[in-house]
Amino acid sequence: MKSGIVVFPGSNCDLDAYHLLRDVLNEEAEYIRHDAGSIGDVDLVILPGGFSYGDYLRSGAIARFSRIMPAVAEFAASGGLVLGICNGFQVLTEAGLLPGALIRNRHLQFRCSQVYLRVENTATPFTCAADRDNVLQIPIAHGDGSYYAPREILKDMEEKNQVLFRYVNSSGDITEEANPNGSIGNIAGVCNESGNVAGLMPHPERAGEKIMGSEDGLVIFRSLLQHLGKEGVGASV
Amino acid sequence: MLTVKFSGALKGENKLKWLAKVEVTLKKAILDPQGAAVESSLVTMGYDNVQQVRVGKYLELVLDAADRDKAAAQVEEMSKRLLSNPVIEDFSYIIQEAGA
Amino acid sequence: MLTVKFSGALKGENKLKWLAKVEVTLKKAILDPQGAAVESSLVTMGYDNVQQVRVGKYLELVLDAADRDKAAAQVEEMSKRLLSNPVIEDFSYIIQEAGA
Amino acid sequence: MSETTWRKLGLTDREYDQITGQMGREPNLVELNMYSVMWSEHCSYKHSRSSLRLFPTEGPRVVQGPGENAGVVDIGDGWAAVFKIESHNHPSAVEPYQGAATGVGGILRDIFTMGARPVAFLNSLRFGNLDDARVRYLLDGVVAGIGGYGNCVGIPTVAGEIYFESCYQGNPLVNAMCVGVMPLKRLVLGKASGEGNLLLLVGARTGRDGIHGVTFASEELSEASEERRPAVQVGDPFMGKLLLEATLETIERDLVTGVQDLGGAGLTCALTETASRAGSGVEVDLDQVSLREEGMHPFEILTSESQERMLLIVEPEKLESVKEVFKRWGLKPAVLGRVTADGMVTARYKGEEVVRVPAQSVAGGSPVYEPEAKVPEYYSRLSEFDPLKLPEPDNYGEVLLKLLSAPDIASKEWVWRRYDYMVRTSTVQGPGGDSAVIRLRETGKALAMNVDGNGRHCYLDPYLGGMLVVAEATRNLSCSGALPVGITDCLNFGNPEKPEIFWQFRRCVEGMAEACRVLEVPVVGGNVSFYNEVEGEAIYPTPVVGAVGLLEDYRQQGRSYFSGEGDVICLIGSGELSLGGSQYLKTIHEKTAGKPAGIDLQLEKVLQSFLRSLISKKLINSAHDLSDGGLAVAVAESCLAGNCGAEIKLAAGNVPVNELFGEGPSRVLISVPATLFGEVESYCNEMELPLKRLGITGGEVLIIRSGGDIILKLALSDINRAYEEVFSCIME
Ligand SMILES: Nc1ncnc2c1ncn2[C@@H]1O[C@H](COP(=O)(O)OP(=O)(O)O)[C@@H](O)[C@H]1O
Ligand SMILES: [Mg+2]
Repeated sequence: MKSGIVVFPGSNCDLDAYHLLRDVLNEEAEYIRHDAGSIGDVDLVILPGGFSYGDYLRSGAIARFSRIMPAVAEFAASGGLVLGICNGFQVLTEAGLLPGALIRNRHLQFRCSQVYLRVENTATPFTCAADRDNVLQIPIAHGDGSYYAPREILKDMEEKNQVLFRYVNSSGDITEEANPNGSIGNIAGVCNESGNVAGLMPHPERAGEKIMGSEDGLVIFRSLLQHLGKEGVGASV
Repeated sequence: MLTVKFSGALKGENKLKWLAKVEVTLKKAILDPQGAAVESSLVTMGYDNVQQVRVGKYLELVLDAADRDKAAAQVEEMSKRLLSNPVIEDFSYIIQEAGA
Repeated sequence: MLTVKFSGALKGENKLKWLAKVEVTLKKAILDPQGAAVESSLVTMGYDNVQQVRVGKYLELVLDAADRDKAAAQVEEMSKRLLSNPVIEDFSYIIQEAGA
Repeated sequence: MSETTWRKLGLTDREYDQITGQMGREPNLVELNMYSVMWSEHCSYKHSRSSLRLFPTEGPRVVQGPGENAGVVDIGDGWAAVFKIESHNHPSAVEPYQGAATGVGGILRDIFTMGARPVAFLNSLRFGNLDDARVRYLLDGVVAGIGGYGNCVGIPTVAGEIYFESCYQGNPLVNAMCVGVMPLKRLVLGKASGEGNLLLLVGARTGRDGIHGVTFASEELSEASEERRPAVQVGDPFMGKLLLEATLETIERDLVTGVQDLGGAGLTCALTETASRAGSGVEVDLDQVSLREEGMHPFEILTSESQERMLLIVEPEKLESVKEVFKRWGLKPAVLGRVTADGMVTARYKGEEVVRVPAQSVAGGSPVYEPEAKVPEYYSRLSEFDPLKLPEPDNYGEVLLKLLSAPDIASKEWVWRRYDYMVRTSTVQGPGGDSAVIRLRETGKALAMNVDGNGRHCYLDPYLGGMLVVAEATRNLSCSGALPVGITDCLNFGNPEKPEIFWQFRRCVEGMAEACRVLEVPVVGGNVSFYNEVEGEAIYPTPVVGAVGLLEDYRQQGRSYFSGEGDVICLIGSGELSLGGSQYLKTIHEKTAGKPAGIDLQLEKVLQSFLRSLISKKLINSAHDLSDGGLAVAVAESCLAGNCGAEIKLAAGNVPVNELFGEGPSRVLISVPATLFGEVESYCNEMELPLKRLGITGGEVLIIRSGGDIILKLALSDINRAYEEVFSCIME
């Protein structure tokens, strides 16, 4: 699997994604500059976490007008796999590639901690290696992570199985206390209708080694590998 | 803590509801990194006739007060004490009738 | 990226400077935790006659345009594209003359 | 020039005479302003310089000691650790968010200026009592500001400390530390060398903010401080991140000769210091400085403390390549001028020469004062106090719960969960342990780090307090298995022109220096913050030590908590204990008095090296330093973090309150797998270190016996509640 990690001015988890892919998973990865005109020959585009443009105005609002974004949209439209993590998720919602928006955490504070996630749909390229009953422990680190979508859209998303992850407690129950930021329906991650673009606030790339506290984040990358393996790596290009 | 109670003044019959709109902006001499980022984004988006972008806060609130002057005095005080930090920010406000 | 250039329209002699003031607020249907926090602080400080506090953004910018309508059209467009996110926010603005 | 002019600028008549002497003429107003900021306490260290000379600053690993932007220590494999701590107390007192944020931004620049990649932030904070709404506002703002900057630039904030005492009510302390790493050969210094080389200014535009910020930092806080508000600056972490990446790229590609960040005293400091370090001169054109405001006077341009700016010294052939790197990061350097050989800083403005001053004189010519020192009246009075005369408490469990829920001791998770402590995926031990541990991917080693300070001890006995703080900071590293390789210090004191304050300062430094010598840890940099007073009332003398240690293998860091049933719990080290100046005395009796326990530095040294070898030989499961709250708190903390109970027994015949809550240095609680206990015990005997077997881990309660009687029994869940919940309850 060859990944392209988009680096916006102010991205800061680009290194973490790169490290996980190259050093932990032994997969190919390269950086793509925000002002590049095209994304080149990759199987997966990652929009990493961080504070693109300082998160000024709204998180992701300025980055979504970067020169690379039309190419990302085109890649997505042609079925390419796009994963937005944290700030990357915010950029994807701002760009309209994913539904909804991420607003200020309900408690108004930045929050860095381990959380638990339940995989809600195991039929996507991002989750196909997961077990529906598995509870994943993955950290969050964000100030604007409260997921919101208008009621009609939410209904539509539920019908189309677009909710990928929800915040749960360690036994897998959706509870108020397990919701770290006030997200509607405890939503932690979603995908688009066709399932090839996904975003989540937690950081799977920080949960890839035991010494970091959890390896549960690997499931997302293993899913992608499995999915691509089925189709044949790079077959779509 | 000694707190100033305003409710007393409102117990009378002529208590009215006012809508205050408060704008809080960074003082002119102070760096506004958000404004600068928005400005340069607007320029790259093609709006290169835009200058001097400043980003501040906008607050709306409803309060009970016997008359506009009383409402304004309270909004002024709240703006100084809580809604802005006079060290780095200026504020301005308008008061409108919000109905009973 | 194809960008819309506005500067062309300004090359004429009647180019003027306009000051736009834009208010961006969370849609009414969306919970505003910042507003709630400010409200509860105000109440603890003794201002218990205050309700419905909402916190939004206030932006100021100066732009060149041949006339007020052209300025307004551009501010409208910038607000929709960048300054607000229509999924969660509303905006409103006024345009004033800012001198030459 | 009239005397009111220089006096207003904070210069004494004698200092003005020295200036004219060194210049050979009277300065003009712009030049006088430059002297005023550079000869301020903050920049010139005029009251502290002679004392700082006491610190040992050399050692086999030291590559760069004090004198540069940050200290540099060799950590093997061709790599170096770079670190420094700095205060931002006064700005944080008037604008907590921005004050703290710009403090973080400032220390960050000191690290990457040297060519190092910043890998961690730490901070040390002091506030007044939390029952005051203003204090809560300050704490909340400072924490948000530290997170706001650090999170945005993507460097984890991994450790810190916070204490609350009424002496910090109006004058909080905000000390920020940054640690970076780099290949040794990449080291760049803040020197303007090479005649004809170009001076480039890059980063944020220059505004009127922070003019005379350093003089603000060099005076006591008062009503008038409010009017100094422009001295508060707004940080721009996004710009900080761009500058960081672009600057490191130019250094990696060997495009720059020298780098200097702009901090206190702005361009004036950067120009005069880089020239004076290199023994050169510089010539600049102020019209090239990109300004944020119109109509700025040359003295304003030269003394503005606008954040996020860097000065680079570049060979002319490399100019285009440097510009190209910055351009890719969205930045545009301005060529201000060039390096000369005449030793002068010359500045032109609108075609006219407005400054021509000797660089050495402005940057290093200030007088050095040997202030008078006098033992304060309180000293002997307080040290006579005997805490053991107080009645023995009748419920030790209640006392422990009270201590655990005292804001000084209680869990600070409410604070550190607001910091991204995981970004860069190298934090193998985050906040909450004895020290934080950051792995180095490139070498497989790790750096352990922490900050420590204890104002109460230093107030009661500054010499002893100074030794204790160095001992504790390094002991914490050793508890993680790391070898201390260097420290940086921030000396927070009152007004040094008062003999009692200077006595505190001098004695603290002497104590710290002595401990550094015996423990063989060099001081490689630091900062002095004087005038921490509000209306004549000084803070406790508060030296803060940031310590950095080296672990040969990142997978081998020691843990500070119990991790299994049936381990033997022991106390190793000194038996000297005291309730003087203890947390017990403060929290339970609201008293700060008595004599803290003394320290045997030789024993401390043996203890620390013993600990490191226990950990590297994998003989123990945990090691936790005994500090505030003594043995009882240390045991409770070890239980909580590992969610594992314990049963321990105190020797009969001792005073339980002293055994449980008394504090003393050189004491560490360890837990040893039962099968290894014999080995540890004989090893300990061999090293002639006292070892006391206390009990055993396991269960879900903490039980403490004295002789045969249970004197304390608490469920872990109750301990946990006391420890975890207080902070969020107070703050929300
Ligand atoms: N307490 C101290 N201990 C050791 N070195 C110190 C101390 N205070 C200041 N220094 C050293 O003096 C020099 C000047 O400090 P400072 O003006 O704070 O540097 P900068 O302007 O880069 O922040 C630095 O090299 C610093 O390390
Ligand atoms: Mg510096």
